[in-house]
Amino acid sequence: MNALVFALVFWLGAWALNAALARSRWHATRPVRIFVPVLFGVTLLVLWEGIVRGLDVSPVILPAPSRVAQTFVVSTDTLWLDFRQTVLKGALSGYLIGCIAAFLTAIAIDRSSFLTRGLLPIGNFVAALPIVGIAPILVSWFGFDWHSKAAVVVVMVFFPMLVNTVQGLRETDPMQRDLMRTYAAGYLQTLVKLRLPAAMPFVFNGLKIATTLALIGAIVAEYFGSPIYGMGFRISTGVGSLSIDLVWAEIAVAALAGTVFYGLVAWAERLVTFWHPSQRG
Amino acid sequence: MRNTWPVLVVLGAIAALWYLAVAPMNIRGALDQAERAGAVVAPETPKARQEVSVWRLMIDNPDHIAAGYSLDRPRLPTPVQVGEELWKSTVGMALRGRAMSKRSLIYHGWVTLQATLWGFLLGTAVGILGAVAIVHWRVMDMSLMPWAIISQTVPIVALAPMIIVVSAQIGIEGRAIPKAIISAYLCYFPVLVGMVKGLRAPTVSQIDLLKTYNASALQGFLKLRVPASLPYLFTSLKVGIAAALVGTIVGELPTGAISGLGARILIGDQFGTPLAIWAALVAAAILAGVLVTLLDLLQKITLKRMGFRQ
Amino acid sequence: DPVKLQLKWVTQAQFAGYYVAADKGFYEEEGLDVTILPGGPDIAPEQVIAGGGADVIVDWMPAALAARERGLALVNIAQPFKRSGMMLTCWKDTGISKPEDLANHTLGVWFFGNEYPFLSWMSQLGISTDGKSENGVEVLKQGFNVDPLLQRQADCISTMTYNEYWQVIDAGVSPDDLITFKYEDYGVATLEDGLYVLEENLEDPAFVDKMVRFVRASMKGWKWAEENPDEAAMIVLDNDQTGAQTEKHQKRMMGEIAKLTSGSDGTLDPADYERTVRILLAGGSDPVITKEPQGAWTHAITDKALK
Amino acid sequence: MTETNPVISARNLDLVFQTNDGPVQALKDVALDIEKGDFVSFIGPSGCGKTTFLRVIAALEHPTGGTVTVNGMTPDEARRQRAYGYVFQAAGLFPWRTIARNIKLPLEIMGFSRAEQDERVERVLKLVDLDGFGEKYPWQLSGGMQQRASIARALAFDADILLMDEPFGALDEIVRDHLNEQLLALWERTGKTICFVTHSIPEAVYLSTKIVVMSPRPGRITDVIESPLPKERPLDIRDTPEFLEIAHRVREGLRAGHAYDD
Amino acid sequence: MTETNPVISARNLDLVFQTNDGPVQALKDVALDIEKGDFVSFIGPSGCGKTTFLRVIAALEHPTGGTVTVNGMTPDEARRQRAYGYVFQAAGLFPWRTIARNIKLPLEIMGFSRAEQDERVERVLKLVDLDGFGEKYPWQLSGGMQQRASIARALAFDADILLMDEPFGALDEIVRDHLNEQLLALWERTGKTICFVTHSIPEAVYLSTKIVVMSPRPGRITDVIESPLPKERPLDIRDTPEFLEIAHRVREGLRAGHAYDD
Ligand SMILES: Nc1ncnc2c1ncn2[C@@H]1O[C@H](COP(=O)(O)OP(=O)(O)OP(=O)(O)O)[C@@H](O)[C@H]1O
Ligand SMILES: Nc1ncnc2c1ncn2[C@@H]1O[C@H](COP(=O)(O)OP(=O)(O)OP(=O)(O)O)[C@@H](O)[C@H]1O
Ligand SMILES: [Mg+2]
Ligand SMILES: [Mg+2]
Repeated sequence: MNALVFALVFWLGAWALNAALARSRWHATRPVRIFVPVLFGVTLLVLWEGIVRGLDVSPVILPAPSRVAQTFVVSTDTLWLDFRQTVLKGALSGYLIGCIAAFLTAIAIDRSSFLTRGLLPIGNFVAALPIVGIAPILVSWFGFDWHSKAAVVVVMVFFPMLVNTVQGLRETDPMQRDLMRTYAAGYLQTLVKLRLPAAMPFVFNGLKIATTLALIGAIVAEYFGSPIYGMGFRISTGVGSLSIDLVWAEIAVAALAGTVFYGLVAWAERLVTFWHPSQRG
Repeated sequence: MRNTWPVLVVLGAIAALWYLAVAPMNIRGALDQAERAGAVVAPETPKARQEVSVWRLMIDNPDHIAAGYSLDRPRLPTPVQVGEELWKSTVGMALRGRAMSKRSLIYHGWVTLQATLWGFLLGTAVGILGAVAIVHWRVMDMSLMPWAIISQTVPIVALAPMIIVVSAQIGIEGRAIPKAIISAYLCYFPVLVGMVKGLRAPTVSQIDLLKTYNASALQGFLKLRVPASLPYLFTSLKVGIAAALVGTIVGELPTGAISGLGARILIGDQFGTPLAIWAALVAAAILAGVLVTLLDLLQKITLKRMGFRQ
Repeated sequence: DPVKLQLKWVTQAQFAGYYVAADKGFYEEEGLDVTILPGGPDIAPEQVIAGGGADVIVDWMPAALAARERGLALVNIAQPFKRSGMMLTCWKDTGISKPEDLANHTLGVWFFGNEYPFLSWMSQLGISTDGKSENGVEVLKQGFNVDPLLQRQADCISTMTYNEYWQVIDAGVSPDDLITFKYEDYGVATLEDGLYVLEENLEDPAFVDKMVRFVRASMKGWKWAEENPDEAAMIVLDNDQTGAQTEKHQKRMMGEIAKLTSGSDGTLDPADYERTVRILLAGGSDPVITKEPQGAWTHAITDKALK
Repeated sequence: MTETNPVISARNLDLVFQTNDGPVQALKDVALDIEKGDFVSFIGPSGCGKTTFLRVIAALEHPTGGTVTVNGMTPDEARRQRAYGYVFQAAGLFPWRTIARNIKLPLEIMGFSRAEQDERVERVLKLVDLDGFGEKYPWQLSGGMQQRASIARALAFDADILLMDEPFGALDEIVRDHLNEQLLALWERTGKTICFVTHSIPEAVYLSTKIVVMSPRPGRITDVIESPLPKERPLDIRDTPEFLEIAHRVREGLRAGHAYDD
Repeated sequence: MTETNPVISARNLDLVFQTNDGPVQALKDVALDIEKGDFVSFIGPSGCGKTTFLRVIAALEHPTGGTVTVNGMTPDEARRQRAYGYVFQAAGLFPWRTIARNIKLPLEIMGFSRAEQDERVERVLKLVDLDGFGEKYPWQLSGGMQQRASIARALAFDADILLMDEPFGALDEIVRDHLNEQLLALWERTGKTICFVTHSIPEAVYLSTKIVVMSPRPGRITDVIESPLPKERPLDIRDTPEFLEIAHRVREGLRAGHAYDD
């Protein structure tokens, strides 16, 4: 019980501190902007630890974060192996192939307004579909190794990326296009100098959506068959063998990888679309 | 409706490609079948055929290509096969008065739909409340927003079994609620992001205008922020319901195996009946299409009645 | 009295006894209100019972003992399955004719608790599972179907005598093209579907009494199912919520299951238990369990139930 | 113009914004009295603090030095008494409300009765020549009509003071002339005190009884010109020598203050 | 103004847009000759077709009737020969390019050499008083500076004809005056032919050698006023009687065409 009380007190204290910081005049400074969410995350962990200890929750149901951390440290080898298999091989390669293919397709169909008009509604529709469902089919097509995982990721990221890119390519305002016409600029020149840069905010929007899809896709696909390593493999078998702490360690890796991945894309976005009002803030 | 014609053409092209792809995808299966039936194929043994590309096989055994279009367990079924299976398990069942039998996709679609709708309601509620909190309190904005993004990087599939166990421990029976929770987990995020954008849509001068009227915070919220956010809300609701459906199906994949479209996909995989998987996939697609279209309609009507220009 | 039974897998004839007992009113006769919870690929019955989601679970002994070593005190109270139905099914044309030939091939294995017998078998054979080599096999985590074999992504896959093997046959493969290795035949069979409860619950006489009645009714169901396999299969089919099971398949499965349950009255044979433990302890570098389990089974329930 | 008690009175007004690039002095040492019934125009280069001054009067910004009183109260008190109507550069009508309901917005917030609301909407719509357009949505109206609707909205709750920040900036010259005429007529009819920001010299001269010329960075008043023009002003007045003379003086004032660095 | 061969010549020009609500006649029976070195202003109520006319000259729209020639060619041919620079109402700079690279844009497209590009950017930046701002991004500049940059961009490739569509519409009067002066100086220095759309009567009169007054729906030319003002025009010229007289004539022309229905 003590642990729970401590956690609650910690939570209240941290929240009060955060509230005070947010109201203070330093709220816009960089350290505070980083500190506040971090403290919030720490609070969540403390609360979790407090609940598990205070209420004596069985570790096969919900292990305490401290225990997960221990497992994490002990099994870094396994985690790294799985990370390489699922994130680097499955998710990342699928992500790259899918996004590049969608990007090129978008540019290719963009020349024909007929194709664009035909593909865009379909792309929008497919982007709204529960594509994860095709995982078993692709696993049976492409085998057990990471290729099938990459294939699932390719299909999952393709349509959101396609739709966003096509939208972006149409996003130039008529005045800018007219300007290029008065220069008698060719198709390629207009594409490179006007439409691609103008499309970048949309492209990055697609890239960001795709990051989370990529991880989900790669992990779910491993549920339908995999070699005997990989994050999805470890998670699904971990539940079976009651190594729930290892499962949580994998979840932590996934969340970490996802966050870093997303962060990288967001960082690239800042670099590339520095000129966009949303980035100038 | 100027898009109808191009869409039809593109759909036609996709169907044609699909048909073409069936031949190479199924040639091995067709040859195995033919060999067992006693026909002579080249190369003769399955093991030898493993070493040969599908194109080679198609060239060497042109007579057997057609068989690939009517396999029982095709790697890639034809659209017609999928359509037939879908028809059989939906309308066919309904015609025999067994629309809600366990063998009917209508029943499984209904199960999935229920969980999706509950998840959607829950996710929307959480998303909207979160957005209101974020817009009104800076602490919330600073501490919650980054975690909302991080929450979406957690592989929800991994949590699914645990959510079931934990909810069982709290005394929640059945799979419906855990599925709804998973579905809400994916659904709340787009709603949250859209609503934050929407609630912040009013311009400074609109907010100032209300200040000159000495309007209270509540009045400002109801008369300005809420109506201004509606177009954003609907847009994100459409994304949200699609995400909710994905969540339900993901929730049904590893944890269900009982009922629902996700379970059908899983069972279809387990028993090696690809047609069942495809039919369930198409049913899920139709469900998604219907849900999004309904919301789209609702959006059009509401915004029109509210006077937003189309 | 309410009883919640968590199955290890989806509704199928493998669990016919329980469905028969429920359908034929055997549970009712004992004053029990039994809810049967089907399992699924990612439902761990051990976790469900730990979370209080079930009173009793159907589990394989390796998984149960592993859980016990992880601190979840499961106790076997009855063992309706006498024999193991697990086997490895291989293509003959891969040149495999005896277990030693498995080396340098790709094998599909189920995980989720089912891998333990396989791992100890391999370690007995001295074959490593780290990848294809002179002295090692490549292991795939097999999905839930037999496609890996049919599409030759694997040379061998795990099958149950009552289920997956027939899927292979149903796919048009002639039994002559296949070679099978039954775990039972190689002395590496571990005990399959048994009934397990939490140790702490057995201190409660009311619970024990409930279990006694439950086991009695369940075994009655099993015996009925053995005698009336076709009808039992239909009962199972009626209870299948997925609507994916077929009559033909379930009837055949019931026939095979009957072979496994016949010869057991529900009482655990300590010799079988000893063998299972021995196999598991011999799990090579990464044994399933590291020490002899204590108190992992009891005859207390079956003794009362079957008198 | 017989009162001696100024409606708005600013003394030594200072306002410094703290920005990321350091402090920006938007207003410096501004002193001004506005009498009841005055039509005061503020003119000056972009960024000189015209908007800021209006916002200070409306209590939307708080001065960092000096004092302002509105009807003898602080701006905040005056705001709470709903002493003024504010008209922004863009019409700023809510697109989801009809014109009538847009005009009702302040009335709802201030708690007028249903009947009173309807009655007032009716009245102000007539005042700005928009009767019959109450049920239209903003986007169904031209820019000029929208701007008139936003003036009607500011008039609806009978504030004594009207603060208008470049209300006609986005309109073309002909429409603008027309609205200027109407605004003058309205001012005469209602006797309100009007503070009016504009960039157009002719507009300022044509409308005002008093023209305040401001200089940029830090925003300061460089000239206050009392107009000798009669209250009755046909559009043609703009071609008279008096008019041109005032316009010239305003332009000179502006030019002087304009450190050319835009 | 001694040439007799018009640079731009329109005969019986008709342009009908097909819209969802039926056809809109944007231009009807427009005839106009523009000589080399002319500074022609187009003025008229909103929607009268000024922009459309400029776009026809630039081959961005195609007339549905009549003919236009630019330097004796069709507009399309002239476009391909890069005969004109177009300055839009908004500056329309690409936000991802610095000012210098924005100005380089047409030069890159037209295939000028690296050295030539740099040299020209240097020169036009000076011409519009922006030297030293080349490395800034558009959003780091004020509206007036952006507008000057966009003029620099149009000047960079030395087209003979400059088409300007309300280039100063969004700026305040002082900045506008200043840019007007600079534009006049530039026109004098370079001898370009300029077509200039504006809503401001004083601006039109101040700048032009020829003022084209248009009436709306269908867009038609109602008056073409040759300005008797000298080429040398200090800003004060706007207070002279000649100036006022032309302004008056323009206003009357506008008023006549303005069916008051806003
Ligand atoms: N909220 C603010 N924070 C920081 N600086 C501000 C703020 N509001 C205005 N300023 C600065 O104060 C100065 C005066 O601005 P203000 O808007 O009053 O000018 P203005 O005369 O209305 O200009 P314009 O004619 O362009 O509307 C400007 O330099 C502006 O950049
Ligand atoms: N692409 C188009 N499609 C249909 N109608 C158009 C199009 N462009 C312009 N119009 C119509 O043609 C008429 C003339 O438009 P134009 O833009 O030339 O007017 P303008 O004189 O430039 O007006 P403003 O002063 O507002 O810029 C208007 O009625 C307009 O609605
Ligand atoms: Mg201002
Ligand atoms: Mg125009």
